[in-house]
Amino acid sequence: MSDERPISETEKGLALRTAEELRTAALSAAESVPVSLHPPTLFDVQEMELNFGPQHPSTHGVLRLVVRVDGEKIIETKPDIGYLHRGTEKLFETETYPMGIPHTDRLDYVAAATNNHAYCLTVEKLLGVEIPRRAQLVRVILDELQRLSSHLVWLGTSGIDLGAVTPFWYAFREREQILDFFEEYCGARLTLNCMRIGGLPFDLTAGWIERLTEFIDDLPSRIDDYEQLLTENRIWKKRTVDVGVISGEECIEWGVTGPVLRASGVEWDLRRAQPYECYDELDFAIPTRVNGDTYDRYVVRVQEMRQSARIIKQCLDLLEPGEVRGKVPRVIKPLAEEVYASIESPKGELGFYCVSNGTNRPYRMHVRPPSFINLQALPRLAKGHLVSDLVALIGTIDIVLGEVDR
Amino acid sequence: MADDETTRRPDADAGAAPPAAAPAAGGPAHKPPPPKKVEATDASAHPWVAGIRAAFPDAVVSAKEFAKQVTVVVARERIAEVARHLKDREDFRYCVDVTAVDWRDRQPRFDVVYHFYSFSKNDRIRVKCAVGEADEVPSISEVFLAANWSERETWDMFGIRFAGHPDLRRILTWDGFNGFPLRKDFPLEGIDTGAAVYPEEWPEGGGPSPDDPNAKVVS
Amino acid sequence: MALKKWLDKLTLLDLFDGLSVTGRHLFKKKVTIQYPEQKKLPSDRFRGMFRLDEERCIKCTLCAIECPINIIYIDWHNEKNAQGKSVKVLDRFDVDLKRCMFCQLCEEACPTNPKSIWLTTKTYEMAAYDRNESLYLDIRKLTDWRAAPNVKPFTVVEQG
Amino acid sequence: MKLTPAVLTYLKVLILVAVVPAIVGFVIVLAERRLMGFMQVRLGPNRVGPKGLLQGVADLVKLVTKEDITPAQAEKAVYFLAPVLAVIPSLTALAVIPFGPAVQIGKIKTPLWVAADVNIGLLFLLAITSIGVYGIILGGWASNNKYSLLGGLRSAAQLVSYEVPMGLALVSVLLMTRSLSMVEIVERQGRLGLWFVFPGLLAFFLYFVSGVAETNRNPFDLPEAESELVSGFNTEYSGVKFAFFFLGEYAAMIVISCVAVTVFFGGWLPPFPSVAALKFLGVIPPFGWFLIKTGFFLFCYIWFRSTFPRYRFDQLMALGWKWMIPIALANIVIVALAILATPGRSHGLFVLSYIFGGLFVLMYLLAKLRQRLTRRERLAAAPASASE
Repeated sequence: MSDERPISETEKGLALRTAEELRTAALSAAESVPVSLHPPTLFDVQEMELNFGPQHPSTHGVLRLVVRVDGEKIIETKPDIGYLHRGTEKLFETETYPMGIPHTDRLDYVAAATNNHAYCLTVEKLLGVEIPRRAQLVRVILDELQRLSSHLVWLGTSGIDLGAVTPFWYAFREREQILDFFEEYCGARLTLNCMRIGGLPFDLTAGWIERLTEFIDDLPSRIDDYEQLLTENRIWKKRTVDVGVISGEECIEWGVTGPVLRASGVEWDLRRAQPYECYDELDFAIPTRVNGDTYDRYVVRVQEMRQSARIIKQCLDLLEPGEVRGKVPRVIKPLAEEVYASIESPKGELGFYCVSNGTNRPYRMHVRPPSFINLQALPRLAKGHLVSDLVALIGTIDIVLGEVDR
Repeated sequence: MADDETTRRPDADAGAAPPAAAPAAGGPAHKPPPPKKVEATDASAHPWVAGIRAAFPDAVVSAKEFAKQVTVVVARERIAEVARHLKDREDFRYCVDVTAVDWRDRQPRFDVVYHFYSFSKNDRIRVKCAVGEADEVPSISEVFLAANWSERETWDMFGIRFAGHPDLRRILTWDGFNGFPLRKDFPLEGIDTGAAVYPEEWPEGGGPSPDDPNAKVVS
Repeated sequence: MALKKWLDKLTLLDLFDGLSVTGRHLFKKKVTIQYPEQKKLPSDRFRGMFRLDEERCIKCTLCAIECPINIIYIDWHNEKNAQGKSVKVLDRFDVDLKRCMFCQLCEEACPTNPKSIWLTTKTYEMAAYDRNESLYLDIRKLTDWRAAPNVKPFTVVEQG
Repeated sequence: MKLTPAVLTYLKVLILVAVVPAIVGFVIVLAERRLMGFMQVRLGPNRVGPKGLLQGVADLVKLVTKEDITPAQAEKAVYFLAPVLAVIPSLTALAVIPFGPAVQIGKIKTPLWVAADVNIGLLFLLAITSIGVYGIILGGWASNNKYSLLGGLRSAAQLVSYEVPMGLALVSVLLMTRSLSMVEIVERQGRLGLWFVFPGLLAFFLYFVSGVAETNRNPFDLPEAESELVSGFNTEYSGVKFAFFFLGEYAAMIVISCVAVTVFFGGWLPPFPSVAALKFLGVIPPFGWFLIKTGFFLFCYIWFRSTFPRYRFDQLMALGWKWMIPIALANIVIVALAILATPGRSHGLFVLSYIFGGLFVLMYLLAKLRQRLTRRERLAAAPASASE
């Protein structure tokens, strides 16, 4: 805990430096990682090409990695993606604006609410509409619940990747409860379709707030349980500390966002940097760590879960009766303009770039998926580690292939 | 973007803004905007745009601002230099995204769209360039490592070549796929690559027989 | 500091801590549901199997228009009823459930009150052996919800 | 037929070969799945038979009736031989385990509860269990699968390096008993009135950790490592051959637990055999005590599996060579000194017990206290955290 000190502006790696310096720094950092972080073996083993996935239990979907290994040491990793490509961006173009929302559920399918939110926010920005305050607060609550559930899935699965099977069950126990809240609110557990352009489809049901308050009050003790299983565990530390170290500057150069960036010491969170909805009124901390290894990413995510619980509590206190759906025309025909809006999804910056041509369908709707961009850094992270670490690293950047392949 | 409504210069249009290359870019030349409606304004005098113009006098084609987002249309040949300028001089260090828009009937046909983010300004800039079907765009993956996959995706989906890209292969579709799915002339229901057999089209237990002229080898 | 670290290390404190968590959970109440015997009651808003009320339906086809994946097929014709008035009669009202993503946009689009097509039937057991037969709902299957035991008629959910 | 010692031995072998697989199938597999389920706030398999008791049978039927696939490029003969090699040594090793004391039948006193009371029991055990690794290596190699090969390689390195600390840990016990016979080891513990776990606390710890590593169980289950190597050496195996690997692994677990009980926990003896107040514990027959103790260690296996993450390959080797072996050597020296430095050659063992036990308890309490204090500090220092 001693290294959780406040980070100054310069340490954030945000000091002005030239592009050339940054790029060379990032590239040389990537180069300077020795091919082997481990001492050479006695025998000169021939290289072998290992096909990792797409049907591999810890690639979190259908990621395929072509890994060149020397014994177990990774020399090169080549991600091969696209097994789950469904042409979502093409689908958006053929449908009216409201009809696009269910498709966003299927991008990052463990965090559907944040996808809905980013999509609606983009279209609202294009239309220039404000949504009612109650809708804003409920959206924030849904976002943070979704962040909790996404991080819980991450915690469980990355635990299993490293051989700790039990945290998975505990994490999923809590996640099921969160999904129950979603089910009660919008009728679905996973593919929520829980936001509409201009607000929300429904108001909260009676008793939802009380039950959620009870759950959120109980949550920190549950998180303590996971932490007791993992945080201090020597095997967990051995598997994660100094595995896949990446600096904040490198993260920025690779376009990596989200908890990975924050674990590398850059205190950048869109909820704070460019507050949307009512995040600017809320009091929450942005957990950061400085080492940028797998363990720090774990700590940052666990701390983020605690902060999410805090945000939800504040929102529940602020909640007042009122409208949940703003004044939006039934047929949405924005100006022939273009707009980009992004939110902090559990994985990083999730953005939608929408080009309208004045009709009721988007002319072009592009998704800026955090998983896709973050996955780019995997070969850099995996270089020089062992096959076992590759599993930890895939887990730690927290990809969802539905979002990578779209 | 960093400036809010009041500090914006809506009609400080000093430079000769050439006509927008894109139908969306610039928007129709409206009169002073009505109070409530959000309209695009010309942003040629925006400091970032002015900075680009100062560095590369022939690069900026047009600039506009909509919903507090600055869009600069630059010449295709200059895009890598502009990106480097933005990163070096303006501190846009984080390349958010690279994508493209297909304006089917326009010449040149495509817009390649870049988003950059500056941590110190806490703001984004959108840079666009118009690209014809046969043109090559200078790759910015030399400037931003992050643009590597995004450019590959743009090549995969639109067939826009990026000159100087280290590894310009298809990324979401498979190698050897024929066609560029996000072009407007690519059918929504896809093309028959022979890779899948749909039950609606083939009888139960059927599928193309070996001597069927429609049968194709899975690529 | 170093001494304390060694103390923790040598006594395997972290490992015992972990063991105590699992050991504690050994005796905790189990949270799983034994499915075929016990069933989870879905919430009031749960989006499940489709139902249609043919009498309420005004054949406006808004649901088919709003469906993002076009799985609702409606045909109708005009007919004179007993009073000699021209009324619309459904020829076909099919929902291709095997492609449905249960987004509820059709229910939202329905202009009648109460809704003529709704998903809040609390039905989630839709597994079938033949997808073309069982998961393709024609008007007969859509409307015989009164006979189905666990299907609720349309209700307005209380809002808090 | 007369119950000559030879016939008796045949009978005992028959029981060991027939009964142990049954125990594995019925009890341990079910217990593992149920207990892991309980620890993971779920019920585990409870459908086959009353309370899921027949799950083992169902598993067996499934494995036997499953199609037995041999990969086309596999080395057929070795591929077939590997599961056999994996299971035979584990079952053989059970021959020297004394499950109970010698019994008076007629005039002769016969070691009824041990199949072969050889005077080099411990040596035999170490020798025979290390053959088990061949099954895994050959299976991994013969499958012609890169993941299996990696699993086999890991297994080779792991099993070879953990044989050493295991052997060294047992050597320190040999110093205490001055005999290699398993029966004699237990009887000496009875005569001393002291289980060897107390003077050999360190040795026991080393032995059990190496034992877990030897049997490829969590946290040392690297050769299998579902999430990394997709079951490693047995990826390509199915049906009966897989069942043999399965059986081999669980039989090895039983052997390790049995040896731990015999060598460190007084075998069939009740706790504290010398304390008069605990004489009533004798109501449970010796074999009962043996089962209870073995069951406890098997439970520990399951407990570890559901709690710990998995080590990495190089860390595992580092642990073995940099920590376990030096500590084991030091432990031998300590035990030898304790025996030599005190008169009577057994008094030192008691002294050692007090030192080890006292030190460990004291240190644990201190560490626990420190943890409590720092946790309170952490909570006090972090008002921003929502955990208050």
